[in-house]
Amino acid sequence: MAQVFDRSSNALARASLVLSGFIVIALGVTLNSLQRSPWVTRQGQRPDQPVPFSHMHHVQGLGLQCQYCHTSVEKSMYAGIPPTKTCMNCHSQIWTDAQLLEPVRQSWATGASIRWIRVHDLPDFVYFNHEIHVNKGIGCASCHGRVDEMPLVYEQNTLQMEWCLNCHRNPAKNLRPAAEIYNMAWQGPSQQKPVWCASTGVDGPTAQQVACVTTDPAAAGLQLAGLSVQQNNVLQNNPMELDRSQTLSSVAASAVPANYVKFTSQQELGLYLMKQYHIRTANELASCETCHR
Amino acid sequence: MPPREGVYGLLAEFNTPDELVHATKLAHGAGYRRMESYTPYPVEEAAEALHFHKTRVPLVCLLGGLAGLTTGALLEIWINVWGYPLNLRAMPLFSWPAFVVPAYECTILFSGLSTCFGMLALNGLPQVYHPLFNAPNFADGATSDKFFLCLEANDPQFDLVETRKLLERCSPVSVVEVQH
Amino acid sequence: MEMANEHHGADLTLGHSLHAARVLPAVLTAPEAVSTWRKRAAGVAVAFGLISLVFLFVPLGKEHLLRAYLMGYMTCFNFVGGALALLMVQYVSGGKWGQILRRPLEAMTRTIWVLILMLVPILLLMKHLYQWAAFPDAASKLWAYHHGFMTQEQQLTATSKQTMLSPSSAWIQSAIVLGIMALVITLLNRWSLQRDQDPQAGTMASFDKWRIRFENLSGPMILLYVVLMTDFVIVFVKSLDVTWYSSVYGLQFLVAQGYAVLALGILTLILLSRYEPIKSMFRVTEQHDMGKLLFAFVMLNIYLCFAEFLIIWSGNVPDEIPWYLNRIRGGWWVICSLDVIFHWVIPFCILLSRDIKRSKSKMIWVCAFMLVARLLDMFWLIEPNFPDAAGNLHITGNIGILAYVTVPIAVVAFWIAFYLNELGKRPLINVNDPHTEELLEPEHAH
Amino acid sequence: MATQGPIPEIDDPTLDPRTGEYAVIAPGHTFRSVTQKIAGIVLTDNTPTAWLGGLFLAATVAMGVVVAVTWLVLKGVGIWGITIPGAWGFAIINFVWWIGIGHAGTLISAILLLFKQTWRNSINRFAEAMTIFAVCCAAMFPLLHVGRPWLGYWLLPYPNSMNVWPQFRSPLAWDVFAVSTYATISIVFWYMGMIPDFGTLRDRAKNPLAKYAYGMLSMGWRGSTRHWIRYESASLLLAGLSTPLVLSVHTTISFDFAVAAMAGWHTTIFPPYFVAGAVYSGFAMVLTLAIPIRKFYHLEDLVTLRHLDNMAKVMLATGSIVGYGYGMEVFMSWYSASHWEFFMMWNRMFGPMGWAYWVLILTNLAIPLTTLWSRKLRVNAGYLFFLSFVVNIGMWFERFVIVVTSLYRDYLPSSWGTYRATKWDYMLFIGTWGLFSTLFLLFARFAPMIPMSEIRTMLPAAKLGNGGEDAKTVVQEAI
Amino acid sequence: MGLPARLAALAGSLSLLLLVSGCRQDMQNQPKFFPQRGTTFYADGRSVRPQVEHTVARNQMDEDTYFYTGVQNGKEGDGLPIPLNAATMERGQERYNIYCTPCHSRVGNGEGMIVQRGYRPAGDFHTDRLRNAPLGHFFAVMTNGYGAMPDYSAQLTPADRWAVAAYIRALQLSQNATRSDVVPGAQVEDLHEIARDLGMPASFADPWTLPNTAIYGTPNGKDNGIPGVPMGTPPPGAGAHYGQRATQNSGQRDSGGLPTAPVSNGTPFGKQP
Repeated sequence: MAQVFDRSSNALARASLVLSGFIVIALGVTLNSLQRSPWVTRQGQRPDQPVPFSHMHHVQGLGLQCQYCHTSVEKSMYAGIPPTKTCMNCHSQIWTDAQLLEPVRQSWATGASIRWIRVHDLPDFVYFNHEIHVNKGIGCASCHGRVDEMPLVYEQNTLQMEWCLNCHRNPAKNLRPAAEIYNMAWQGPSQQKPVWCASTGVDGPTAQQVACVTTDPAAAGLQLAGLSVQQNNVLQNNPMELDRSQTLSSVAASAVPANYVKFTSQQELGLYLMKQYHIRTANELASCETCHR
Repeated sequence: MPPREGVYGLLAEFNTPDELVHATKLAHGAGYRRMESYTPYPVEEAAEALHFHKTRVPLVCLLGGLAGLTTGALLEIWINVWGYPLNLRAMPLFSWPAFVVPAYECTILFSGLSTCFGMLALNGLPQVYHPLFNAPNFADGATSDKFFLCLEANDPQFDLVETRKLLERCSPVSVVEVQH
Repeated sequence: MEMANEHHGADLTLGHSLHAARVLPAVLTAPEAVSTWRKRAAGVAVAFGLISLVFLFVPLGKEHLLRAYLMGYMTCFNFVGGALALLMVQYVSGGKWGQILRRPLEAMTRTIWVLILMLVPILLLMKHLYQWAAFPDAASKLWAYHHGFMTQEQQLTATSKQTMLSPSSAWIQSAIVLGIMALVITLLNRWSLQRDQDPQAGTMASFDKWRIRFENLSGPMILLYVVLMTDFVIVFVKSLDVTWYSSVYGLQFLVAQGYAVLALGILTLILLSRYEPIKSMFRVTEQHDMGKLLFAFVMLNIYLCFAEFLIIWSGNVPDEIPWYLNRIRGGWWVICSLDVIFHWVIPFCILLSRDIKRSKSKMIWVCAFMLVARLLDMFWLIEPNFPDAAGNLHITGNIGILAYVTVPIAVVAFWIAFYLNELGKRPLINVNDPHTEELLEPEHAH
Repeated sequence: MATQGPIPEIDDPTLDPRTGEYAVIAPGHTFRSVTQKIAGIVLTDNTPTAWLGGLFLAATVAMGVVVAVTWLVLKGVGIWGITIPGAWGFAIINFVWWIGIGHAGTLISAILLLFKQTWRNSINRFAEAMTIFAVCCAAMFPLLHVGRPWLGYWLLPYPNSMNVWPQFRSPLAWDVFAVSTYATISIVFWYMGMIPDFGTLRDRAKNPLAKYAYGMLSMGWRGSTRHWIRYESASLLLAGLSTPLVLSVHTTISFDFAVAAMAGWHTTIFPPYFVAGAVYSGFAMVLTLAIPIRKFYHLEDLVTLRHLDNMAKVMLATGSIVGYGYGMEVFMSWYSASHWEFFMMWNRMFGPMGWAYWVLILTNLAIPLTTLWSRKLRVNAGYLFFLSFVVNIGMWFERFVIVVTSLYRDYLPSSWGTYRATKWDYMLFIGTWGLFSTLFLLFARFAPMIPMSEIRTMLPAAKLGNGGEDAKTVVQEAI
Repeated sequence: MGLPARLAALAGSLSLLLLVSGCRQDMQNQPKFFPQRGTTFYADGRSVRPQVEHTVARNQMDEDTYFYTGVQNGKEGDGLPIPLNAATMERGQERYNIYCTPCHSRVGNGEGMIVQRGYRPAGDFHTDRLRNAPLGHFFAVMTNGYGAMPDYSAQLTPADRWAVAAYIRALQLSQNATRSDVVPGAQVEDLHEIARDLGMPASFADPWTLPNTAIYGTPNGKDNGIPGVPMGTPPPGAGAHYGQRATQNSGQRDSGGLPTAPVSNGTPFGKQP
């Protein structure tokens, strides 16, 4: 009587067992890399915009500041895509017959919006707020990358929750002095380029309570330090609400920080700033409602 | 592995476990070592006659259990203390009473799976082709109501004639030559 | 042939010679050694009793004497109640292990009269132990609150539970609980003797008659016993902390009783197995089975205690958590850890081993150790209830706490003397039972 | 066999001469007859018409699951009756109910194996199958209840792009581990138990396709003694592992409730009382299945009145524990001196949904715990069949009472609400009965319902030594 | 085996259904208004609505006050309606650097980067006309635009505009300082001397001149951006009063909120109407 299975079946049966194990592992590895791939995250993809607006040209080439166009970045959840009028501020006189700018002129003439393609599109259940990040020491480049080097804007980071949390679990690695928020080329302090910071004694909801300088305040003298404080002391709120009793002289006298601390690494500076800015640590991020409302 | 040819062994068929145990003891006494008995249900005395006692299955189970316990405990500790620390109801991050349950389940899972797969691996299963299935009476009875003793050809004592004589002394139902 | 046999190695000595059936020993009465042991136990009781008297003269000694007495008493109660429960379970479920254990269990239950007498000191002195007894009515509780003897929570909860927790109802409840236990114990013991003297002994009709009679009594009585026992331990142990509550308390005591009784039963049988008739009747199979059962009780005990702890720890509500905090903080951390190690970890690890469960010389030590662990657990349950010990355990200035060493030993030894006395009164094997014949069968090699 | 004991005076051959109880296997069976009986059910070419009809009916009912789940996926859990504060409705009730039913299978196969209760051998296989199918039905509910079942894998710890991991301080995360381990180990145990029987089926099948399929499933099992030793060792180990597992699973489920600081849930007796309740309902379900099957397939010789009696006794014991649990809950609501506890219990008994409590007391305690004391009713298959339904209804109401009546009157009277299941709740629940029956009917047709190899060990012919001679004659007579 | 097959098919389709349903992104893309996302609900496709005509927002009633107009009694006033302190100056400097430097340059001489690329030359703050202009003039220009300069009312809040105006005044002072303004004892060096010390060309400290690349006009060669001035005419010197409002000024008045105006906003992926 012939056997049900022939000799090769043993090897086949065992191989298939081992193989299914491998397939399961390979599937896991594949899915794991797939969920983080640009195919899912659109990281690095440059969509075709109606107007090929070059941040590189306008920021690096012309020296426009971020806020010139993104006016609401400091005071609202959204940085703000500028209205056509902002383009026309210059392009009413410059490159007025360039073919590239035809959609802009069209929009200006008709009042219809230009339909930009959104590059940094978070899911609608995420409530990301630009205001708090910008005011608590996160630079534009930390999330958006070197926009000043992007001819066409693309997503530098995955924008996945993992990426959010990687920073929120250790904010220190990305925090910078308030004056450097819009500095695209900012790099954390190092041995060669230390940073000195001090508390201004002013408490408040934003990062303005810390003054930082990149030159040694002791060497430059008290006056320079004082000026540096002033330079960083950017107004965020309606000046009407300021303390009216404060006069120029009194501010200058009181705002000179008593003692600067020198930082030679990003982690040190970040930890210091976390404390000064009252930034929550990983353990305190208990509420999902911080980001999902 | 190239297919082996020739005689695999001599297969004696018995009606009762007693006869099988008797024959096994006889063959063992005669110096045969490469042999195996086949029964439709576990017969402890048959294993005894083969002088086969210890299995390594409990060891595999223990190792699997330890691996599971370690995996489960480390997973929980890593996740709740380092990987994903959350301050919930002011419970400590290292909340060992709560960690007991999943670590325990992991222990059971790992040891259970390793027991089953360890048993199969130690038994060399799956082995859907086996020379014994070439013997027609084997397939008919080994998993139902017959008891078999197979003296294998690779035993140094094995001799087609002498071994058959030995087996026939035990009054088997039949003695069959099994081909590879 | 048993299907569920196990496999092992070295001690497989199967041979046809072992298959030969054995015969029932001619003499079934208890050996002389039992009375020797009884005398020793009585000696220990007297010696430790005398030592304990010292504590009458140290600060806080009297209080601790009483608390330690309660601890010893509850240990004895666990033996008697657990023996009754196990006996009834065995009657209902059958099983050879219980057949050999039956007479020791019966002997334990027959000490119920001693147990009743031993309760009298507690009932008389209860106002020194229980807040609800010290302040028996609502007015006195209010007074106690105003004068700082009770917290407001204690006052309010104790008042609302006054129906159950008051001196008179404690008397009534103990009368009901111990009375019903005594009744059931009397019946079971009387029938057990009558069963052996049945003229039809050895016939199917006799087997059936007695099996059904025992089953009919035991079945409902197990249920009733569990309810009564729950009530008893709530009144006499749990209410030491008048505010705390936990619904699994009764079951925990039940499991602790099984734990203690099996340990004592196995110990008795192994010691008796040096002499006839147990020598030829007590097979390794039954010892192994009882070891497994003991292991099951160890696991059940871990299970119930840990589940209770986890639930209360997770809930973290002020009604419940102080009970644990009082037993974990301060010096209690040591006792708590030792309790876990002695009461759970060590027995669990040891009893995992098949070879130890089958070894007489080793099981003696395991069982003795487990009985000591039970005492430690009882100490951990009782002493932290009292404000002077809650949250911290200290010996300096509190020498009276050593009463917890001497008094329970005296009380338990006292009880053991009576137990051994009862054990000596009857034949050690119940013959008119089909399982007796099975005990004589040759052992399987597993 | 040679007994020195008394000679039985009763002629009933189904009674064990030793104990006077019903025998575990009716006398007269041989290795071959047992094999033929059990393998015949699977290998027959004539599929019974009743089986086909049953399968059609079951599959039709199971369509309820398909429809209800489809609609749920399209619309979301809003189609169910869950509201605030009654956020746990049918899904949790049915989950606990089904998984509780599953417990008897593991209990029979594991605990009774450890306790050497050989009567388990006839019923363990289909009890295990029942476990697996019940766990399938059960696991569906929490998965659907999370709202987006297609993302159910989020419950597992894996390196996801959200950087979010399970929260191990939550009993809901313990559930994931407990239930998935339970399902896995149950399947492994069940399959492993069938390997030798698949070997038998392979050797006896005539149909080449069946031969091939069972050959694959048996993995080439040939009954080698060395294999048997390892196999037995693995079986015992798995039994040893499953015993605490089965306790832990329903314990974990009880933690889902007990760990919350909620009157009516937060009570320490929940773990043992849930486990007992699970075993109670599980044995009821085994009876629901065993009684028609033994009649339909004429298996009265193998699933005897002894089995029914024993299962009824287990139900009596576990039912009593459940009753004790109810009693302690009521008592503690008074003894705790907590207004919340007391109000919850009062509301549970006499509130708007008090009827459910009394249905529960009637079906779970009053009917079974009074009648099961009767020896006659314990071996009355018809009555037990009826009772098994009563108990399972009662156990369903137990979960209903725990889930609903604790939730719908919470601490703040302004947030009181009520709970009313919708047609989709009912459709899904009833559909799972169909799913369960479908799976079980398929199992009964294509897999050996009773473990042949284990039954063989219980036959007189398997006795070695002096018994062997008897066996020889028996076998020869049979031939 | 017909029924099992049917069941298998059912189970298969069910699981397929589940798989397909897994692709639903209805939480990622919710049917609600997001700023600048666009909508199909309104004809113009804007989810952020312009202010409804003939309605008045909070505080809008005050818009004819000096703080909002820079005009007092019909004339540009010279007062600063916000407190003058270091913070105000800092704010003014920062806002000036963001919004004004592209045309007016950091020092305010009207030779910013855009002008260098062909934009109509911007005002030089250091001419006599502007040096003498009242503070309200700068505010009004920022609010309403001036000549080719569009208004910056959307970018700068009124307070910011006042701060910028104050900063412009400071710039003017800085460029016209004399040695007598220096605190006694402080040392002041001449810019030319510093340049020489640093090795710079002598002209480094001179006022900058526009490079050759700068052309007046636009690439179409038709319009130099100055209404009424023909092509090829050199633009008048900085500071010329053009006397005309910017022709295009459709920006919404800043009411302190988001830029709500004719913003053309991008639509997200997959939301193209």
